[in-house]
Amino acid sequence: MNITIAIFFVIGIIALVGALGVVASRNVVYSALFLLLSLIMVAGLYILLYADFLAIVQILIYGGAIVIVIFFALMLTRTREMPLRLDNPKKPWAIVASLAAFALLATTTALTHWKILVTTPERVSYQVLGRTLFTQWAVPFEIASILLLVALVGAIVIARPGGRE
Amino acid sequence: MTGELLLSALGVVGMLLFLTVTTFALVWIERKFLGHIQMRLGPMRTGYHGIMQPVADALKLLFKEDFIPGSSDRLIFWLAPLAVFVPAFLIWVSIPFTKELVIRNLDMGIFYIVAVSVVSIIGLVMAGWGSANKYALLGGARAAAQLISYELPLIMVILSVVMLSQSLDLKTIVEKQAVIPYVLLQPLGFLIFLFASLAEVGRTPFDIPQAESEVVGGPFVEYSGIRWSIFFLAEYVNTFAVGVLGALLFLGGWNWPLLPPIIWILVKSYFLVLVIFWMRATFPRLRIDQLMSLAWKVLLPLAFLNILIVGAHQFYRWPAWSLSLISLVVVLAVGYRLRWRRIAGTSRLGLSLATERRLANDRTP
Amino acid sequence: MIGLLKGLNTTLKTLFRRPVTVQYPDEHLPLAPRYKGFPALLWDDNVQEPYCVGCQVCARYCPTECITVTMKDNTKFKDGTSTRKKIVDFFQIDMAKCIVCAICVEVCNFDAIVMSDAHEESVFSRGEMVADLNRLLEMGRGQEKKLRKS
Amino acid sequence: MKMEAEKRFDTVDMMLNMGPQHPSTHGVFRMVLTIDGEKIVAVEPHIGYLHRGTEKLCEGEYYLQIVSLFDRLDYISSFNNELAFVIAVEKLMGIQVPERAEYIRVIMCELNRIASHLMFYAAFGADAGAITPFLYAFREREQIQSVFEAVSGARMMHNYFRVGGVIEDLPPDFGDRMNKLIPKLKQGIQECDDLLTGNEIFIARAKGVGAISAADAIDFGMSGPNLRACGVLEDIRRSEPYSVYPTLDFDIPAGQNGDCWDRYMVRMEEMRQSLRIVEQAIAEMPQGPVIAPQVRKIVKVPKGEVYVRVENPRGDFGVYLISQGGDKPYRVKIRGASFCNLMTLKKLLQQCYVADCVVVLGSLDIVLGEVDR
Repeated sequence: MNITIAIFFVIGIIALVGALGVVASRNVVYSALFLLLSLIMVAGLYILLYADFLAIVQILIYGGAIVIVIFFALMLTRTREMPLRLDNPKKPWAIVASLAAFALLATTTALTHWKILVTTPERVSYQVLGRTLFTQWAVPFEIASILLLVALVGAIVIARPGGRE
Repeated sequence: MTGELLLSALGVVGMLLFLTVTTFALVWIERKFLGHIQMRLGPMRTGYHGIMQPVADALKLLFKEDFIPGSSDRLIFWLAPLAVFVPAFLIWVSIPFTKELVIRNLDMGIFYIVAVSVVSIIGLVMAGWGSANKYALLGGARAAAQLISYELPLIMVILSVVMLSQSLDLKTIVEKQAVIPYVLLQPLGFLIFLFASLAEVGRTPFDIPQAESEVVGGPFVEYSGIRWSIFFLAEYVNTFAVGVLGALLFLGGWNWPLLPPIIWILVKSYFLVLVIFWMRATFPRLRIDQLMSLAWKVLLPLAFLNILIVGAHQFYRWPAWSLSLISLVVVLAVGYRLRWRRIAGTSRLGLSLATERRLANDRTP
Repeated sequence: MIGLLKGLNTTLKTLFRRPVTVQYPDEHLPLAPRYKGFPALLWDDNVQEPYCVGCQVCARYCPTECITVTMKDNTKFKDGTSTRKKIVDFFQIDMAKCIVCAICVEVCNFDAIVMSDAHEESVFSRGEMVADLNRLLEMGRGQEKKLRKS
Repeated sequence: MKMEAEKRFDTVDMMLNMGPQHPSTHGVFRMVLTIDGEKIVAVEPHIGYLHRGTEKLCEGEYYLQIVSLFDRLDYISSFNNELAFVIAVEKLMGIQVPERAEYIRVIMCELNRIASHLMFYAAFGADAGAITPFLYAFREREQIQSVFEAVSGARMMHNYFRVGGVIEDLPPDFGDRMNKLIPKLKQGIQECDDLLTGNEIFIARAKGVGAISAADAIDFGMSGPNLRACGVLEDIRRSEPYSVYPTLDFDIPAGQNGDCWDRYMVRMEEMRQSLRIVEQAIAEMPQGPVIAPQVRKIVKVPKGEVYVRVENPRGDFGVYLISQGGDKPYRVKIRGASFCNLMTLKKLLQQCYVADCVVVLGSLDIVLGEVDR
């Protein structure tokens, strides 16, 4: 039993608990906090995988920005208007759909032949990462940024008071 | 492996002690400094010139009743101070004080610091929401909006430093400034950094989340005793972090001659912190919308401009003085523009005075 | 930007100026000669009795009705040692009610009451704020000494 | 369906109860704000937390005692309140006040005006979020207060003016004191000016905030520096002169836009003008008695009624006095300047932010003692 594997299991279990909390929690704000927990634990997994740049990005983007925005939106909607019981009549369907997705993923994971590295993987330096991102993956990168821009404009349009006139 | 781990643990303990002492020192310095600026003495009762005042305050806070409002969300109320406190301390893991004096130097040190410090916003928002108080809620909302907005110019200006030094490693960044500190190369960048980081730690003129006169302490309004002191500790630790980061990124860190490096870094950091206190003593507070427009319409474009300037400088290999010159010109232009826009029309009163006087005297019987 | 720098300059200048405050319980600012503290009664040293005859005019004109006075026959008048036919029997001022307006001093026809320097009169219970004749006379004696000095 | 989708994005207004225990409502004033985010949608002012029934009390008190009650109305500018009442009584009784007493009164009132405006400066700075203006202004105000202490024996509740004059002549060292004080005050006010006036952040906070037009201001019964900030040249010291004001030379500063900035600037300038008045009054002050000889200790006022108004630091302070003879008034009606100024709040706070709310309230410079009476 390697210490790394132990840490992996601890982090992984916490991340799963967090993810379960997101869906199981009755309180939307708690859900957001569980989401944060889960995301930060995923960052921990990245560190275990020698992808520390990705881990920091994970904390910065998801921990910092996304969860805050979600939190913000939840905080400003009143609990009175937002029913605390997050029930939905379509719950059975959701269970079926998610189980199907889980089955698909599980079978794929099980059936794939994973190459097991015997040696410790090389750390990808952020210089290499940056260079690859801006040369080899430049087009997807730009498309992603256009997507974000569109989302940004859309958010402003929705949020603008009297923007419809 | 274990030896290294032990050393790290020792470093962490040492850092915690150091930061606690620093907080006490900063509290005392701030109170004395503000006192003397306002022509009073500040604390004088405990010890020589009140030097033990922070200790007395801390003891008082420790023994205060730990009050949790009945309608608050207990879990979140309880977690919020930790969520602010932990990131505030985590960043110190990778801040080097000298070449050797660092717990764990990361080759992406500055990026790590920026990323971790963002998490503390969540704590403020949690405090605001969990207290079930409208002032706290307003304060929390303000904190979130402000901190997210100022994250961008801050990152952008740090990016320009990174471009100059070609490294994310704080040690390398400092070593590159052995001859010329970056504040001389990009005064514009330094100013943006100063303002953005002031907003990040929520000090005057950007203390909008806490705004005593408006939202009476913002997210912390329901906190008391030990919980409140954790927020307080985090705030001062963050303020000091701004000082140290400013010293590392712009003032050449620990390398200046004569004195040992550790003295230099402390002198520079405390100098920056004093400047922050000085601003607190002088400036009023901005309004939330003005704060936002400052972030998005002034600081962010300027930060981008700064990146462009630095990029051009790097690309065309311009001499160093040209970079400082361009930067300085931009600073002056912005300063002039700010003044011109605000002052225009303020002399009206002086103009009207003469006419009013004549009119007024006409009416005298 | 100029205004900001000007403000910073102003605060920097005052930083090095002498503080204007006084460390209060250790040092006191001098009181003005006319300082109005709580009212006190004066003592007539010639006949060894208070000046006050208990005529109640102060009690009547006190805006907050904090003064209670009764009068009695003066035994010294019968002896011929005093010119006062009546003398104060009971005099009580509720300092908690007193608003130090000095109207009692103004209306007194016998110059028997003055405004003393007493102003640091914090006590632990409300009852202690009520000053009786003896305490008022004592306060007045302190005031007389000060008057004589000046 | 479309309606529903639109409705889902509508936000809900929040009610925010500001005061009476809020640090910047200048005493015990309460506003119920309805806010949309940070924007104020509606404001409902609630007054009365400091109601002491002064007007009713006056009906049962002797004229002598009422002066001490008037001290406690606008406790920042006690001398000016006292003045209004004693002038009212003097008018009813037809008393000619000795010249020296008039000058003493004017000096005290103008010093009081400076002290009051300094208090405004202090609180306004604090409302805008600066901490040092408070201490600067209090340093200057302290010097004025100690002059008051030397003259009247009290730092705040003076009870110094009497029907027919003042209770006591100035102390012998008054001239020296003033010679020292006036240059110091000038320098102090200049320092206050340097600290805050040019500050871009402060200008951004005050300029264009809480503006009111001259016509509206008059309709609301606004008065004093607040009205003059709208560009209306109404100063009772000029338009209905009392005491020795007609012989003194001073300017009436006025603004144009009627916003917080103008209100602030008008007051800063008024402090300087008041210093001018004090200087002149000290120079021109004659010798002589300080109280009219025919006035007895216990004032008896003939039957009649009178309305007197004076220019308080806060504006038009009026006293309507009905006497049915005897030593107590039948009715005393007080027109508080702060009260009328405060009533514009609803108008001023339209489309403001929560942060503006305290600045606007601070710029009105209200004293709750006078609002609630």
